[in-house]
Amino acid sequence: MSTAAGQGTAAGQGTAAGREIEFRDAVREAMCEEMRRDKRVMLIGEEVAQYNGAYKVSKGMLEEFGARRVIDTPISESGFAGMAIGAAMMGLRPIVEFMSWSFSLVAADPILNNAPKMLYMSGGQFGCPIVFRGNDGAGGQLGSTHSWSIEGLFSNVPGMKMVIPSNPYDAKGLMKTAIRDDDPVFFLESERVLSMKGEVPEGEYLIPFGQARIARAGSDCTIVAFGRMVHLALDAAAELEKQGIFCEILDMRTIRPLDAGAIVRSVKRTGACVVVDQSWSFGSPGSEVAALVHRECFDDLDNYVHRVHSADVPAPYAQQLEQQYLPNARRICEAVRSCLYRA
Amino acid sequence: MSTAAGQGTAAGQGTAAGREIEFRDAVREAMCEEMRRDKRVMLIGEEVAQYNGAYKVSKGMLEEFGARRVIDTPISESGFAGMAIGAAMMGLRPIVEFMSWSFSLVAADPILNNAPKMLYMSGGQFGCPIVFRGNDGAGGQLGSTHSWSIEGLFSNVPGMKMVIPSNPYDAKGLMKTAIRDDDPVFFLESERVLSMKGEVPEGEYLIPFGQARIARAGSDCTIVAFGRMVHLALDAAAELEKQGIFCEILDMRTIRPLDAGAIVRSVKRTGACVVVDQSWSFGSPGSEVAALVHRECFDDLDNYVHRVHSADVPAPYAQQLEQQYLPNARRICEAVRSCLYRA
Amino acid sequence: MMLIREFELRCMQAYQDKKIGGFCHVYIGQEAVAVGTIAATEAKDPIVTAYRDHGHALARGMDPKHCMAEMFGRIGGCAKGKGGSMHMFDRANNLFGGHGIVGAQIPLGVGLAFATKYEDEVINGGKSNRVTLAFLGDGAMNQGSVHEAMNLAGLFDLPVIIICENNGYSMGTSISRGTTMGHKIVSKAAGYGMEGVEVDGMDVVETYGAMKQLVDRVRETSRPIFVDMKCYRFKGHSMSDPRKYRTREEEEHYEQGDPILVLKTQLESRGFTDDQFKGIQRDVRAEVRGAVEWAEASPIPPTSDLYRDVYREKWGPYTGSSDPEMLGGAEKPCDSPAIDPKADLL
Amino acid sequence: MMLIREFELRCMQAYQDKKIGGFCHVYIGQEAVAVGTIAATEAKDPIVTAYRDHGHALARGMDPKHCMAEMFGRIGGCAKGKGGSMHMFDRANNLFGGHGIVGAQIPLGVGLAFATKYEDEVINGGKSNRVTLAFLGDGAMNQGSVHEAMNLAGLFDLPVIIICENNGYSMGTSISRGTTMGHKIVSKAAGYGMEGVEVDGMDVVETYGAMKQLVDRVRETSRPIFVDMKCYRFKGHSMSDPRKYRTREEEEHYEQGDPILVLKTQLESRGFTDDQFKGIQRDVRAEVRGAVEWAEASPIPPTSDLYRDVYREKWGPYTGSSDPEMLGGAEKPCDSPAIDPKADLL
Ligand SMILES: Cc1ncc(C[n+]2csc(CCOP(=O)(O)OP(=O)(O)O)c2C)c(N)n1
Ligand SMILES: Cc1ncc(C[n+]2csc(CCOP(=O)(O)OP(=O)(O)O)c2C)c(N)n1
Ligand SMILES: [Mg+2]
Ligand SMILES: [Mg+2]
Repeated sequence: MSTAAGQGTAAGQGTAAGREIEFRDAVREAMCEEMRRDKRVMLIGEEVAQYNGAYKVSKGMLEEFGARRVIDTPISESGFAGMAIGAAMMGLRPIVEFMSWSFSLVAADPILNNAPKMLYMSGGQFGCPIVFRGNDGAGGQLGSTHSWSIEGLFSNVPGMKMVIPSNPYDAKGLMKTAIRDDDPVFFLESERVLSMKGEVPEGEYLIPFGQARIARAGSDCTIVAFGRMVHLALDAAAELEKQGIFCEILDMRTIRPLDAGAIVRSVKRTGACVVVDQSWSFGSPGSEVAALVHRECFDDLDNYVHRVHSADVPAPYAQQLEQQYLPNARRICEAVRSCLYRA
Repeated sequence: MSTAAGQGTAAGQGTAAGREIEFRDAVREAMCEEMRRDKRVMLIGEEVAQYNGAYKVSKGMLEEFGARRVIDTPISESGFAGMAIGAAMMGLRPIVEFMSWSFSLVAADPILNNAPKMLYMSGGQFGCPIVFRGNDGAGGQLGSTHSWSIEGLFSNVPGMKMVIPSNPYDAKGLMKTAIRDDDPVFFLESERVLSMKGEVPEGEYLIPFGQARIARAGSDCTIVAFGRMVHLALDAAAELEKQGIFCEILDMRTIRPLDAGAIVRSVKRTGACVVVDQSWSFGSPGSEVAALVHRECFDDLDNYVHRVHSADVPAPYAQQLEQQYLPNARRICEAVRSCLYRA
Repeated sequence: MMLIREFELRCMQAYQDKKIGGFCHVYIGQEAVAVGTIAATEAKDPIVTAYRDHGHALARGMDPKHCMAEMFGRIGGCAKGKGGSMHMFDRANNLFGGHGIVGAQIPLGVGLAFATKYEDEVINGGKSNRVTLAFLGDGAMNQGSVHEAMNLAGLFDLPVIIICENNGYSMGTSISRGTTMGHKIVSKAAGYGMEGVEVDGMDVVETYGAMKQLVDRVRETSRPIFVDMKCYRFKGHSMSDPRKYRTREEEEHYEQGDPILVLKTQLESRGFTDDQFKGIQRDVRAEVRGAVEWAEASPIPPTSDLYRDVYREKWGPYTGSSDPEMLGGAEKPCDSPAIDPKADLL
Repeated sequence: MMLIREFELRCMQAYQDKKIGGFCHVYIGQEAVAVGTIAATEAKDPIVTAYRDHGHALARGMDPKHCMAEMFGRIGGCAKGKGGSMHMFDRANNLFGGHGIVGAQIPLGVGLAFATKYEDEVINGGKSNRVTLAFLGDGAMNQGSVHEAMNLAGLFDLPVIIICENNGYSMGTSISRGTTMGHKIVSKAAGYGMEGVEVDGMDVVETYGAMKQLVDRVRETSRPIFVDMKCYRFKGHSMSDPRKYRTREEEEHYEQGDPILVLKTQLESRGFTDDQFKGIQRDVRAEVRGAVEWAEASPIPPTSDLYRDVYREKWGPYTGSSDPEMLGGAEKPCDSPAIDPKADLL
């Protein structure tokens, strides 16, 4: 496994200079830069063109690239995902927007049975350079059909890569890597961070897959976090610092490949580990991290890996129930203190 | 959690008396008994009626129950699964056969977004008493689209129960429980055990969910196994016994609910644990078991939980590659020896 | 219709006031569809629809209190605050939910019809003879599961009427941009051997008249029917839609055909007065204001409710279902009912 | 056609001998379809089909050696033994696979057509003008994704011909039992504004003639077309099917119309002799025997191959793609190609 480290200037942590843009702008910028660079890249999905995207991620792209490359579709996820996979087999490099990953279940067969397996089934003849992207995780009282943290379900499947950026800087660099990648990439954006601002250089940069970022250095406990959970972890760490507990936070950036080396190195130093994963607990990235740390840091731990997940129930609509349902900083603090026997 | 134990006379282990029937016959017997008992129960799926089922599980059922209750469908998994869910909301108790769970991906939305959430979303008004059943796991050189171990993917989702019987006796008792259950049940049959014979009483018996069966008692290492993997574990245990290693094998029977109590009690006794799960490793029932044992048996283990899974690649067609791909007794032996530092 | 209109206006206001969360799709402009179609059914006839569901819920007889409380996320909501705007369920009124995944309710609706037919043929030998209405939007016509379900309905001769509320737009996509044969979507039903009927859904009298005939026919023949119900939504797709994809002129054109005004005019020729109209207006205002107040007073669901209704039975960490306030203890869903093979369905 | 027939007979034998594993669906009886349709295309035209794919692979020019070796699970197989009978891929011949999930190949095929059109319009500005053929069975017509894809093809004016190989059965389900309007499935295409054509797929001359026209037309207009290709499969659905769902009389009726015999008769009127026929028969026998021998001699894939072709790039535990023997090093899939925005597609 490659070394961790990652970008020194963590976005969202306010270094002095530099341009600040929203997460959605960062994703768009990556797409636009790549579309300028490579005509094979195109964007397709519901409302991505004329409507500028349901969440305005693709705002203005129709204007720049025209209707041949920024393409509105009907509500036929299975049809247009499959169509884009066929186009990728031919050599195009489609970006497919799911308005929400919650709507990708109707397209589960093409995205799980075709895209990640085409190269293998064809004995290496037909690859599938495609990016599927969209909102992931609970938005805000959207109810149980619309609040999927799809990483809990889909990360089980080999043949694809899975990206879950936590901030604008990473979103741009990871999206550019995703578009250039020759394999299918599932790119998970959280509706709740789309409007978050952060420093993003105008120039070109790529962030490699499989390299976690140390979002905060610390010595007492490693917090492994994915996507938006990084921010909850940062809040919890700030709170814990007041109590003299110093957490190291790993922003994993990608779930497949998972930067196991970074996790192990950090846990070997801190001797404690909490994982924060917004998906349901059973058979999730969180359980994989726990199993990994258990295996690789067997003699380094003073306590078991504590896990913070969404409650093991369908997502409720009512605001107070939803807050109870989702991971939050308080629950992370509790987990860290319990893990350090300081509860 | 409830106590484990389970049926003393483990099927497939040849006690003297009793009728021996095939796994497929046991499933059919359970369905027929329940259909005789309750008119709301019906069977629907591709080729289940006139063709007697693609794997002859429903042989003769059309004859006994007629075309109103044993219903052939077109190849419209999403349509007929959704239809059956609607019927269940009305109060019917449909059994839906997927010719293979591999074909359930085209129906992922109804089975994951509707069935397990209907009760919750409706605030307790509309339940969904339905059984989805079919072949699960690699059949034999069926290639990567047809070889899903769907438990790796679907066990993440709350609101449903998941059953994975290893032998005819359990298949009958668990199927009857599944049909009477008021919640959606995913019932996973392995094509490779369908023809396996075992002792099955003619009379009525139910096997409760969430109670593992001790398929073999032992003192050195606990092997946690699901479905067909139990047989590979038994083979491995027989081999290991020759080397003086005595394994305890837990046949979990259900994945949701998972009999955590049985696992913990056994591991606390043996001090070692190997989990055998035919699905891909990442975020699977296997990782959940590892995380569970890590948490609950933190001070009881001399080594980490060793895991045996299918290789983290799409399923290959070629026979030798497929054998390499799947878990087998040799790999289980290696895992146990390694876990006991006797590799 | 006036109740729905008033209810939806108050929803928009409450949404702006952040009393309603999540997505909220109002029904303003399409009132004649829910009212005209559901009036043509009997109370026993099952209904299922999409996320734009307040109108159907009210037309089916749900108390506006429970509907509003659901959106406020209160325990008094029809789904105890667990469903929200998009998921209105009402067992007592045979409303099998609003559903958020586009198209998903059509297989469910076909399944309801399957169950009522099965009940008649297998369980009680009689003819309870129920007809199911399953609503979807024009954009939903492009979901594959809808087509699978139409084929099943045709194949099994199921007593279901699939009603496409064709308001011409799927979010910002006009039907001609998203749907082939958008000018004549009944042609899609023809591929399933299903009768297709076009109805003016802006005229409640015509809608009722046409639907009454169709419902009666389906009750008789048990053959599915597809209805292209022409209508228009006056507001945005959801609360955050600036409607840039259509012109103000187009909107004004349709606003002239406001179904409430159309009915008013029709009634006026039969002696209906402006005072009577204003009287109704006053009544519905009072009723909806009352609903808002009731909803606001309804308690927030207790934390323990998070873990209820996941499974019917008491099992694992789950404690079974709490009693929905709305159902007033009329039944305890957590009790596993004794099996009576002759039992009627819901 | 005779090559395919002979090839399939040897497959059945090899399957009985357990040299072929998994599922195996032979094409006997339908040869005229693959041959007649594919003959009407140019080599550059992409093709995609379902799991009953040996006929298409051979008609498209795949060497029978590689096709047989694939089924034997050998490294010399077209997919290096990773795909098997249901998954014949041949990049050099623009065959984009047989596909095992019913209906799944139709969105893919529409995507191939999308890409060729995009290539012409966006990438190279020219008109490479390729027409895609996407095959499916009559049973597959009931998969929703097929309908979504037809709508997309119609909406985007894609140069694709969707060919329904209507052999009357989906496993044991006759078309009338599974498909509404089974007697006239072109009516389904009409719902997508798509021209529908019925062709006798038991007559290779008619098939070729009709298809040539259609392919030329689509090349011109870039409008999708749907073909109801009437045919019959002489053998069971797969190798384990006793065919109890149809009568021997029915089978005999269709066997009289064996496409090979039909062509033979047609040719005889033009002077084709029995000796010539036997000569061809001898040739194909020798060729297929040679293919079997070659396949048997081809090595079993090395264990290391299990972990290859999972990802293109070298990453994690994966070592990239091995060189497919079949492609003879003509290209190295594991090399990430340098980006040339003007590059032609496959
Ligand atoms: C499978 C799926 N894809 C996308 C969405 C997002 N979405 C919600 S409503 C909608 C438009 C539906 O339009 P239509 O069916 O015409 O109904 P209307 O809103 O006009 O009532 C879309 C795209 C969804 N909920 N489900
Ligand atoms: C989604 C899905 N459901 C079920 C199957 C199992 N299955 C394989 S072939 C087949 C019948 C297909 O019939 P048809 O489309 O007419 O093709 P034919 O076999 O006649 O060539 C079925 C049900 C599958 N492979 N995929
Ligand atoms: Mg609409
Ligand atoms: Mg067929």
